[in-house]
Amino acid sequence: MSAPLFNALLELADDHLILGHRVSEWCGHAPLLEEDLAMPNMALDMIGAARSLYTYAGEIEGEGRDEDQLAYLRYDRDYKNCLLVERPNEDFAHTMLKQLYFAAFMHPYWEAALQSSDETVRGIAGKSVKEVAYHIRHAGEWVVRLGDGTEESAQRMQDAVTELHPYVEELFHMSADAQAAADKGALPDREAMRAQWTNTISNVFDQAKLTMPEVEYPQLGGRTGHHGEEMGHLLSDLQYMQRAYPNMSW
Amino acid sequence: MSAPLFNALLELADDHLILGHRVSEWCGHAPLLEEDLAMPNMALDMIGAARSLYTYAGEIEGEGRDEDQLAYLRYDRDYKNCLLVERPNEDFAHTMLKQLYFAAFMHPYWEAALQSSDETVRGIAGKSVKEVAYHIRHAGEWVVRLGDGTEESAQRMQDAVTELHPYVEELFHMSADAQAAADKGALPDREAMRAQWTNTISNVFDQAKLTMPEVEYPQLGGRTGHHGEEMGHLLSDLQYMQRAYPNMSW
Amino acid sequence: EEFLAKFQARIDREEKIEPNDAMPNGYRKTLVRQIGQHAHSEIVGMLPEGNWITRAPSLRRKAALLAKVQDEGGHGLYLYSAAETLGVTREQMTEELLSGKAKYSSIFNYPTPTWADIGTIGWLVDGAAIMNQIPLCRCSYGPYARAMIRVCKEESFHQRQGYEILISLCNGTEEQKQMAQDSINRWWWPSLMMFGPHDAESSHSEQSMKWKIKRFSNDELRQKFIDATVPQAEYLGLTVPDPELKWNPEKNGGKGGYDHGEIDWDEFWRVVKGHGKMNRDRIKDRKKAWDDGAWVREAALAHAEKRAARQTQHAAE
Amino acid sequence: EEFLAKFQARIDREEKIEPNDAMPNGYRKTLVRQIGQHAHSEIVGMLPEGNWITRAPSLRRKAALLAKVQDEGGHGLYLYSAAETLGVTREQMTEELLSGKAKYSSIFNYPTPTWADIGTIGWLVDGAAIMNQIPLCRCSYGPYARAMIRVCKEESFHQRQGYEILISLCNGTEEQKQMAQDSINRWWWPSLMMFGPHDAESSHSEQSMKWKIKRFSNDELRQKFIDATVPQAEYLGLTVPDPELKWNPEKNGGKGGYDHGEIDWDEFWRVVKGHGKMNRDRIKDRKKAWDDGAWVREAALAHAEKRAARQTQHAAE
Repeated sequence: MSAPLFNALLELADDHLILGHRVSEWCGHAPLLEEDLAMPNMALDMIGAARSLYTYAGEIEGEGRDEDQLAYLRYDRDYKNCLLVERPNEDFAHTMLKQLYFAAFMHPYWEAALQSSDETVRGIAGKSVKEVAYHIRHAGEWVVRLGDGTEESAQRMQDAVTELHPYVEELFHMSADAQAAADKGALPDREAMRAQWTNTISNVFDQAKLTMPEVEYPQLGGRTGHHGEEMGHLLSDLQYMQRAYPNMSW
Repeated sequence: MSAPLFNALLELADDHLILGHRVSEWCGHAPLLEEDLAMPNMALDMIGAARSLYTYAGEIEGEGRDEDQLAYLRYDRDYKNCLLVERPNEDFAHTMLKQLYFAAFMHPYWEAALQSSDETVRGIAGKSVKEVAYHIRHAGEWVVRLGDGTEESAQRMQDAVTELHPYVEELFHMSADAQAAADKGALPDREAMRAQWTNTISNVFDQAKLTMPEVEYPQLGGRTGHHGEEMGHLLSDLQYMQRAYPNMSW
Repeated sequence: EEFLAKFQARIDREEKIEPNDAMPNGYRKTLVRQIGQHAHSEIVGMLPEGNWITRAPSLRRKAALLAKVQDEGGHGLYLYSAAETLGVTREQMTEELLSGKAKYSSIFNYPTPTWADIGTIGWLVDGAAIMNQIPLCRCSYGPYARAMIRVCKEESFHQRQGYEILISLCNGTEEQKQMAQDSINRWWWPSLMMFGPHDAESSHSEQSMKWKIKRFSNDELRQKFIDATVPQAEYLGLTVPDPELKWNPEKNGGKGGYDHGEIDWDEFWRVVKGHGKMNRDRIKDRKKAWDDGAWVREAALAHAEKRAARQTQHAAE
Repeated sequence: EEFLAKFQARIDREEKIEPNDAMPNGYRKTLVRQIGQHAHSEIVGMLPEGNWITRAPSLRRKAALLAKVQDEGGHGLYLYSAAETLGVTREQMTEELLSGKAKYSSIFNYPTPTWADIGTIGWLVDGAAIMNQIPLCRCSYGPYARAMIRVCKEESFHQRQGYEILISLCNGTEEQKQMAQDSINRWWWPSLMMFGPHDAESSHSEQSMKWKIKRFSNDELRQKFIDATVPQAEYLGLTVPDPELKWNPEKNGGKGGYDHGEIDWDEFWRVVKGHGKMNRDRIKDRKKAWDDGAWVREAALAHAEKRAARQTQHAAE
């Protein structure tokens, strides 16, 4: 069991690290000061969850790797995050929609994880479920404002939907490791979140006057480390210190 | 003598590496296909000169460091390039002006270096002087086109002049190491290039209908490793492979 | 005349002046300028540290840095609100910042080339800020004083965090110690400049002291900062880059204090006038954020109007 | 009727058709489409490799990669020029690329996550391109044939360079070998897809063969590629990711050749239709370059007009 749970935890941890990284890129560059506070706040939640997940994954693995070794010292092809979270920020519409899509998935996921057979998972879920509810609220409000704002903002929001929607399916995708962890009751079944996700998003989209596109071919591959090209550049910044100054304490 | 010459060669090599890096960032993203050819061409010249200079610096140092160790395995504060070359590309106007400013300096510099007491320096100068003459021509023509093109292009060109002009003085600045190398006749005196530089630029500016600004406070510091913040991000990409996969041959 | 005297009497009694109170125009203007400048400093101050968020060397440090930069944004927000009580809007202030009319603390025009700078900024820059700001908690203008109480509490937490980063470096490898020493070499003098020109050269000081906007002179605060900081540097095993620095037992009325070398005032004025390494980049970054965000702010406004219109209509039906 | 027969007779005699010669509309259209698509492939092809220019692991490799990407731009330039001889402009072709109307080789919709991909692209992708292109050096349309001669010469240099990168990796550490193996795992099948659908499914093939625009069928070329490449993989010590790959001495009329597994045609069509990992990013990148460069192209035009006007005036004086 330990290898599948380790891998399934890495999937979750990488999602949080990479999305946290993307939101944090806005820090000091947000369109209004309130968002210069809200975005680091979401980033902090994401990084916080990533830390707990990496730490626990490291314990499960039992080879003495700590959160930083797991977060910083792997190669591009070893990261298991879904493709949605690594997409570049583009504009504020993309950023908020990405956050909403992810949070609308994680909220029912963490709620289900409150029933996990694994005590540590239950603990992480308990903390995260509240944070993610706020992300849905915050990002959802912006999607509504922008979708039903000016002509320009509506166009940008709809463009973001067109661009990001193909990455949604991967959220529900079960890797073999995720399946094994679900079979043991340690982590929830991702597929089971679909109804709630659709419900949350439809609700927001109704208010935002956005239409949900049909996706013929979803974009998959992140869970097996098949990332886009932007990922490598993200990693060269992320890993810089750990790579340039190996084996030091900070 | 060896330490000052080593350092003075690094100043030159770093200038070429970093400016080459900046031009190469355009590759595949140029405003027209002809420039998708011209910019890598200039980048190649710059990287080529950097390679010769690093290799020779490594020989002078005599500690077995090769071109790659010198190019890739130093920290931000150890790079000695002038600040001009590390400035972000911004737009095409900035990029061409930066190239022109640098080439207009290097052309008389390499010409003077043809008389160096050092045979290797003479060799590098002989090759570079021709390349740099082309850079002056190519970048100069663009500065003229943009300066005397549309209203928008003239404004962008003048903005580039305002932004980059404070970085020019450092080209003529003599570090103690550069001075020692000049005193021995190994490398030219940078200060001596001022008249020719001004002549080249005035010529271009006349045709481009640009005015040369007065600079009250020049920007210095690159020669002592005092770089701007963009430099660190440039290095995290530049060094990624050498840092992530140490001690390997490629 | 009489009004001014009465106002001064209130100040002298240590009464707080509140937004709706009558106040001399000069008092209002001084506060608007100072609070605005202070707010801008918090906002621009997000950039040099923000530069390291994506590259922080551990997740723990990354989280702490994110929280810190967020706090700075928060300080900006309280301070803009405090300034707004004096009848100026955040938009006006932002435009003055972007046009170069309003200033911000010059210290943020220095770059952060290394991770150690994140430690040093916390320790020295926030340390100097606290020295400047603690007296402001007793400032005569109520909203400013109250904002500063909250700010100071968070700043001292940041200062400890910064110092703790340096402790890690100084307990680390040779490269890490060098990184720390290099950082203090670059930040020491600019930190001392944060207290402003010598008292004799300081243009706004006297009236501000009288109005109890300011309570100590620049040189007094600078001396306090040096006396507090030098022992901390010693504890770290770092050298303060001032060869003239020397303990003088006579100083501070016999309690002792440090004599120090002269500040490079040419550099100080150069950076204040906009010619530091990062001045142009800082304003450009803020301007880009502001310009790129225009459509978002417009959309938020448009949406709020639509919503209000719908509610009115709904109520009328 | 008669014209078509005469034209076909010229083709059959292996005469080259030149720009000013009369030609059937279908011939012209086929060539415009094919040469345009080929030119676009060179231009879009700069992106996946360009992705590694700033991160190349040594200066020698960086220089070689720069030169290679530059060559690709050069190929694009000859090919656009060849297409222009058929009465279409580069601007028209570019707009068709950016609107999605014109295609480019699907292979460039795969990402380059690792440095090994730079080697693999040279070896497999350029290798497959050469297989496709060598017959084009004898294409019936003169300007295209001549452009291809130059292109093929450079491509085989690129192929050797790519293979050499993989030799370095395969002679290197365990990480490097894994990087190489992972790269061939990702690129093998897409490279086979570069030869297009099976002959039976290929819509344009028959007429193109008759007009000697095309000289071998997709499946013939694919087989040649496999037979040439598998031994190279073996020399590197890498495993071709096809469990059904097997030497068959009967194949190729008794000369022997490799049997291989079936290509995943669903994936092929998915990527062709725009749903590969990088399709949207590629077009977005090119569109950004084009849009951001509009002011430069306008300025160049405006300047040229000013200059021409000045010369006319000068001549008149």
